Amino acid sequence: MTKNLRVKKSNLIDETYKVSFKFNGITYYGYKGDTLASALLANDIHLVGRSFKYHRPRGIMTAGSEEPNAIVQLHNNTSRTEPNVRATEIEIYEGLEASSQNCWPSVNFDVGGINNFLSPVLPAGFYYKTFMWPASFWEKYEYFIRKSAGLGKSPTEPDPDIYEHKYIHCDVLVIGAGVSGIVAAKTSAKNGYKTLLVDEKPYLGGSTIYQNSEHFKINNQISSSWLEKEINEIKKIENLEIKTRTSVAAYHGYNFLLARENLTDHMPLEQRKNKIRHRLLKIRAKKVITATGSLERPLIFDNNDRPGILLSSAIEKYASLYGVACGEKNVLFTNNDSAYETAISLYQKGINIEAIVDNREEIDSKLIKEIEKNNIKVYKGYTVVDTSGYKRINKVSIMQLSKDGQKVIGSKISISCDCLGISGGWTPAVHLFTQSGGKLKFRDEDQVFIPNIYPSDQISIGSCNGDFTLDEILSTVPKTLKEFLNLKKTDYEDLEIKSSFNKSKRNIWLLPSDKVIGKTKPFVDYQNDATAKDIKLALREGFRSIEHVKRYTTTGMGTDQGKLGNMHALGIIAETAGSKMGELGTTTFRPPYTPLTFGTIVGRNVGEYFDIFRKTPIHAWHIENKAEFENVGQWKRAWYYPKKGENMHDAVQRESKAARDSAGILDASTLGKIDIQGTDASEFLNRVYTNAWSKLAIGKCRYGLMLNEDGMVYDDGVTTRLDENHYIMTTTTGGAATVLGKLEDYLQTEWPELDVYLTSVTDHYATVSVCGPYSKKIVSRVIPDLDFSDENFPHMSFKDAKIGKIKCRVMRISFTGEHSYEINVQANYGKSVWEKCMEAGKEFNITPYGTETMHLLRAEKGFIIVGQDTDATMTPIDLQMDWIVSKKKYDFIGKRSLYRSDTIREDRKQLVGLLTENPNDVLEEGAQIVADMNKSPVEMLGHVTSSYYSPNLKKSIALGVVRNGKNMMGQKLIIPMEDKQINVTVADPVFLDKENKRLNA
Amino acid sequence: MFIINCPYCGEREQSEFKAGGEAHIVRPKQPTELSDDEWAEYLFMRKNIKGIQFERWVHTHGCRKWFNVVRDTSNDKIKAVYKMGEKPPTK
Amino acid sequence: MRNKYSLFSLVKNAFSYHENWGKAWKDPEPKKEYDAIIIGGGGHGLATAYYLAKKHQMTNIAVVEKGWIGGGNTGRNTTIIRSNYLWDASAGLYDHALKIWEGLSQELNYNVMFSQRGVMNLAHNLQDVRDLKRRTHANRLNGIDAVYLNTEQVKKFCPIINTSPDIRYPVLGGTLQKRAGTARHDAVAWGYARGADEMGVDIIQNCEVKGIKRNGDSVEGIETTKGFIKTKKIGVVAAGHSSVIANMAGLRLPLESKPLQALVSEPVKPIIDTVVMSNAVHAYVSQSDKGELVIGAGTDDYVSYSQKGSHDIVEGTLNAILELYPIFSRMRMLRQWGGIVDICPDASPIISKTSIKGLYFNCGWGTGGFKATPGSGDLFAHTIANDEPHKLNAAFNINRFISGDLVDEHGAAAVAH
Amino acid sequence: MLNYTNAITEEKSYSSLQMKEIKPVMKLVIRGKKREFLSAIGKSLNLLLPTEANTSSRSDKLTALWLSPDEWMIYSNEILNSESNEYETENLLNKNISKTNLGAVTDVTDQFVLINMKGDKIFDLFETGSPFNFNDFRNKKGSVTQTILAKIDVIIHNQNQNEVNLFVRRSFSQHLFSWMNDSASRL
Repeated sequence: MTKNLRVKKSNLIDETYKVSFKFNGITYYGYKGDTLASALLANDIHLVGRSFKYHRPRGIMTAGSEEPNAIVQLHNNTSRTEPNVRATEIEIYEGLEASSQNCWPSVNFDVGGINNFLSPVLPAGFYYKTFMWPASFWEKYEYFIRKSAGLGKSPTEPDPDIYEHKYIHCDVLVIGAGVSGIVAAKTSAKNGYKTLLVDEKPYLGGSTIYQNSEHFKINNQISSSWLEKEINEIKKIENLEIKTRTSVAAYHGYNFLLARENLTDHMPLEQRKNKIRHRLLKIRAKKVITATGSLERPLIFDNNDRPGILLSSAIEKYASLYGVACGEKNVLFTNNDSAYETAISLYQKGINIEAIVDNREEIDSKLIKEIEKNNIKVYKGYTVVDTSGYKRINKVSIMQLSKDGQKVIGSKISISCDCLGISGGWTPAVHLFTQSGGKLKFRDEDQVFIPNIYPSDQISIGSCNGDFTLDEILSTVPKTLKEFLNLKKTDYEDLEIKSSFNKSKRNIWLLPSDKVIGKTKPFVDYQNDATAKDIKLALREGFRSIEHVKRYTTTGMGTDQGKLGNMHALGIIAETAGSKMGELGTTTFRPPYTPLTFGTIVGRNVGEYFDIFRKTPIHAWHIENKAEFENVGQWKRAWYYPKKGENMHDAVQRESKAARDSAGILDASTLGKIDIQGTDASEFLNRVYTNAWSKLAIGKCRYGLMLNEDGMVYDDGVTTRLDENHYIMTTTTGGAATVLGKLEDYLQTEWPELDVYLTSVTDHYATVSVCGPYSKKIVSRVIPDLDFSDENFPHMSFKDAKIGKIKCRVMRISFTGEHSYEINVQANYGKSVWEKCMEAGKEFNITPYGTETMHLLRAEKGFIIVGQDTDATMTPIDLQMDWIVSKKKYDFIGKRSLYRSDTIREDRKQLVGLLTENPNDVLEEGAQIVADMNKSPVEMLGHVTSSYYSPNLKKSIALGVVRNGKNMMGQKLIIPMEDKQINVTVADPVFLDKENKRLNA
Repeated sequence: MFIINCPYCGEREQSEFKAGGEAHIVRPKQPTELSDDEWAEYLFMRKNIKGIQFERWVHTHGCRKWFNVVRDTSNDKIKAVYKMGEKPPTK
Repeated sequence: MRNKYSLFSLVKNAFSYHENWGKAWKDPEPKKEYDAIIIGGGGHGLATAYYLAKKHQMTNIAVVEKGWIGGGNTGRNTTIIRSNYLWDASAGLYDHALKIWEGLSQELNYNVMFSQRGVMNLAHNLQDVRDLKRRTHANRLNGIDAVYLNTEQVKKFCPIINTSPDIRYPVLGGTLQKRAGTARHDAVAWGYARGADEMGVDIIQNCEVKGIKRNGDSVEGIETTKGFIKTKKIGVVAAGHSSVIANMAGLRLPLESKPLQALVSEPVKPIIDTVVMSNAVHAYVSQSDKGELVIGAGTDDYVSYSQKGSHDIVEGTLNAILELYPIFSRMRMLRQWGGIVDICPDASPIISKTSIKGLYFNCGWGTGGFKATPGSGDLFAHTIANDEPHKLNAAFNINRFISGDLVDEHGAAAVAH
Repeated sequence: MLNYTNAITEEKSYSSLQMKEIKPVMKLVIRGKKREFLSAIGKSLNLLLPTEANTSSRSDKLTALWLSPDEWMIYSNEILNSESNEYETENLLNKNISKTNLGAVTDVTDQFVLINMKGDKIFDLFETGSPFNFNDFRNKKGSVTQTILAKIDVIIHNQNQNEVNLFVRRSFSQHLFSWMNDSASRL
């Protein structure tokens, strides 16, 4: 590269700081402050990628987040690689590596380029019309379609970077730090509002900051100098926070906005270690001022997509801000005055301009006069009809426009060039406004949509509100701010503004050509290769709504979300269908405004912080003793305690046997515990449980079953009457929070007259459950002062006790069928009580057991586990627990539902025991139950809910639900597995100690 | 994400609350005397209004109190909040 | 066929620069009266009209749509198609649909891109394992292809899932239905519309229903923004807006309409070639033919017709995605959106007659109606034409909420899909 | 004698932020709606319960936090002896409130872990995981809020300039403390 395309010193570019980077494997140099795009342009590289469908060569087109073409794969490393990065946004750093996407073998020679020649048979929606024969072949076609689609490549290793969230509550949020945003932020903050100003760029000042022309002045200073002073001032205001490299991604209702603060993407890799890459700002603003500016429109003509064709404003920005000339032979094509600003700027820097093509005829503009004064040829009333140059534009062909602008006349003129700047006027960036629910209106004069009805306390100012010129902005914005912020005065009342911009524009959505449209390729959506003729085809086929056309042609569906072409698509639809643009409406702009990395959205909610990890007070002991853990809700519960060489089965068999033969100990701290107090506590329990509570004596415990209002079993547990008006309820581990929530709901909304208070004490207590024939011996050693005689302390009762000076509650209740005690002690003493029990039980073979053994032991007794043996379709009657449903009580939650015509049926599924023919066959939980395998279709009667090999009974046992099961005792049924059928007999679900002798053993 | 003005704690973020569906569906005092149809009306049938809806919310992660909200379900704008037992605002 | 689609017709039309393609469907003004009117021009409504015309010879019918066809949940869903449901009634319904999907492109002469890339459901705790095994056994006995996979088999089928035992909720296993997959949502609506239109069905867009006229216990017609249209049979397939229509007829339904969100990433080259769903950690993902990761989030807990949901739901979903696919951390969300889903208390749909003669409802599909589109249309057409349900939708009647005979699919449908 | 094992054993210190558990501290939840309830508490404890939302009150020995219109948390200002869990205040209130049916008194001493935080980065840390608006809260000594931090329910009491007491349920406390340290290390 011998060309010197660097044209001037720039404030943004640090020419003393050279940065090397690689593009497609070749090393180049740029300067600190360059974007990848500006650095590539400085190296005379325009060809960056290939388009999605036709694989046409594409170059850098813009200088911002609206870029459709110049998207690259960043880095090759499997964990850090990143697809679809806009070269116009990424700042270069030492060691940056980027490569072209969607091309093979290379961007210069891409086999996919053949699609360009097949394009006549690949119109919009072609895939809906073909690939249907033979029927089974779609997935084969699809394989190739998928391979050729997609853009970049996903990483294949986890992300090395870290992300963070931050909630911000401010009075005023100002989005965009161009001239409007700076004025707004200063006005807001100086008047006492806690203000946040954000801008996606690394610098402040928007496009005014590089505006160096005598044609635009404020108080007799060149606009950029004036703005620079303002910027220096706002940096000193205390209640104004300024965040650059921060782009607002989403604007939700209630002024809730999400913004990404980019902290390290511009740094060399080695400087990023341990730093947060992106911070997702969750902003809640009382008021929002949107000053997001506007986007320059391209112009739609044949072959308007070649490398070397850029937006005119982008050419100016590269020249003025980055000090880079995009070409040496520049042509500008415009329908408004903006291109002349570019031209003047280029001229000042000594960059050659071949010609300016303006589709307007007679315009009285100071800017044009200045250009003509400098002998630059201006073709007025002309349009570009074609371009040439495969990988870089080398020529434009222009023709004169007819008076009505509908066709071209005269003969073609060719102008050779290496860069074409196009300017189709400006589109206000109303994306965030519409995301927030704002309604737009169409302004006919200059064919733009501008904000109309605001859904929340917010305002749009500057060019995103359709005020494009400096004088319009600085006369309107202060007035708007005064009203919006309730101010008497601003600092900007008497500005003297000079602006030479003539606002006239000749808007032609699809410029006419000398060829029939079928032979042209006027691109509307560059990235997705959607052309004006695709849009016309869609209309011809009956797709009328903008959403239909968009979906059928894929216009606006690329990674740029149609920031450039959507307006043209609308315009072409309106023109073709003969409707008014204002009535067509826009497509919905959906968040995010610019794509947001998943990692940014997730923040630190990854790895160990993906979800909460609840631990019991005895957790550390389980870890020390090598327990395996089971996830139960957010808890980690000890599942089993394998000894050396044991697998799960061995451990569970050993634990189960010990619990019945000697003693077992279980950490039951996860059970929900609700403290219930109040003079109506008994009445309350009567209403929430199926059984009766009023007569429960103080000091006694009772098992209760709770239903949903639909009659289905919801939760269960033991509740103890501690005093006349004081109970403690236990719930299942998983149900703790929802049960409390449901009880509070009834108490507050249905029964506010009841004097009852509920307080969760789940975490206050550690619960150590000791069971087995030696349980009494063990527990009485730990609590020597308590009388453990059956007379004093029978089954289903509780005692207050003390261990040393520490109060605790001991319940004699059992989920295993064994004689057993639960010690509830304040959590911080829980581990110590556990250890004391272990010590006291040592000589009795006390064996810690986990949830798996607990499940086995209770299954031997036929006790249900809500959620395992029930599934929200089981009533207590279905569970054969009729005994717990009070017939006397007038009402309780769910009672009425038990008597509906289908819940009262006798042949519902009922819980039964199942015994296998071969006692060593252990059924699979979840297996279906069938009576007759020859019936077709096979009728499934129910399924196996719980199944274990019982070491105590020395046979396999199972619980299951079976249609009409309670009338099938002793009947033989079949469990059809994939490879065999297992014969079972329906049995009583209580397999062990039906007489409950062991409870007092 | 709404901002909900808890009648007890003041304005808080939606994340602190849970929704509880249509308000003013009073649990029948004598369920046993209802027909299956009438019971189903209470249990399952909902107005599911597009427009102004009276609904229940609970400040789960705050004061744990239930209260009522008047919200336009077509645009999610909250018009009023009032405590349980209070009369709904008429305007 | 007016405009038969094929490779040949594409090439032929290329010579005339595609200037001669006809309309896929007409845009008629409503007639004064129809034999039946379908309210709602989504996939289900258009399919209903298609089958009414095709199988029941009811061609003097119209579909009225308040916006543009396929613009509601049809065009907003994540297009997962499967039939591995737990209960017999659901399995029957969804497998009926799946069988139609398998020949739908040919039947409609419109490529709906039904792609049987398999759907995998993951288990993350012991109860998940029991539930998935229960479902797999039931599926097998119902003749639905579903197999249970252990963790290694899960990894083998979809290698990018993080199956490490050290993650917060390790993958303990999963199920796979190979016949399941995805389809192109827009094409389904457009294909049915084109097919119905060709048989004479009027598809009337931008026509909002404002009222339902009743004469005693029967319907007489509908008031619309395009005037009154007389009819004796009305099939309502209005998804999230079902209750709004029901209220016009003086009915209440057991429905709540809630926001459901989804999102897509930027397109990338193929990285996941199946559909993976996880109820426990609330994440499901597939990759579209265009290369976008298509990710479904959950529902919010409040009623809303705003087509917007809360950010917490999206964040929660992506948390889960990165838990299972840490490699996607640097992928970018391109677009997010919301729909309105009408949810029944038992997470099963209603395809039913009502207490009003001539008024039929097809609703309550909640988060997973897309998969049923062809079956739902076929069975609803049968119900409307014969004034009684087909045996496959008999269980999905509205009376089940009174009698208590619910089809509780919460286990299978708790998460959006 | 039982050993005392509290949840958070480490004290953590960062530039401008220190965090540690303070224990044992008695904590009671008291509930009541009647006017007599408030006066009985006042008389028993010589402490007026705060009735204004999101505020607290304090005596020499005790601090009372408003939790809801009928719910308060009372905690001891002093560190107690871990060798006993008999609390005078609790016994007194049981006698004067529970037994007289004026309201409810529940011991939640170990239900909640009290994490004391000092330094000027406290609220920067909260902002990384709590949606609550701390703008006014941080400048108002004595203010109280119940909200969420890292998806976990917390009660936060503004003790002093740059000092807060944070209460979190014990089973969540280690996870939260780990998360807070992870966050603090990046502030």
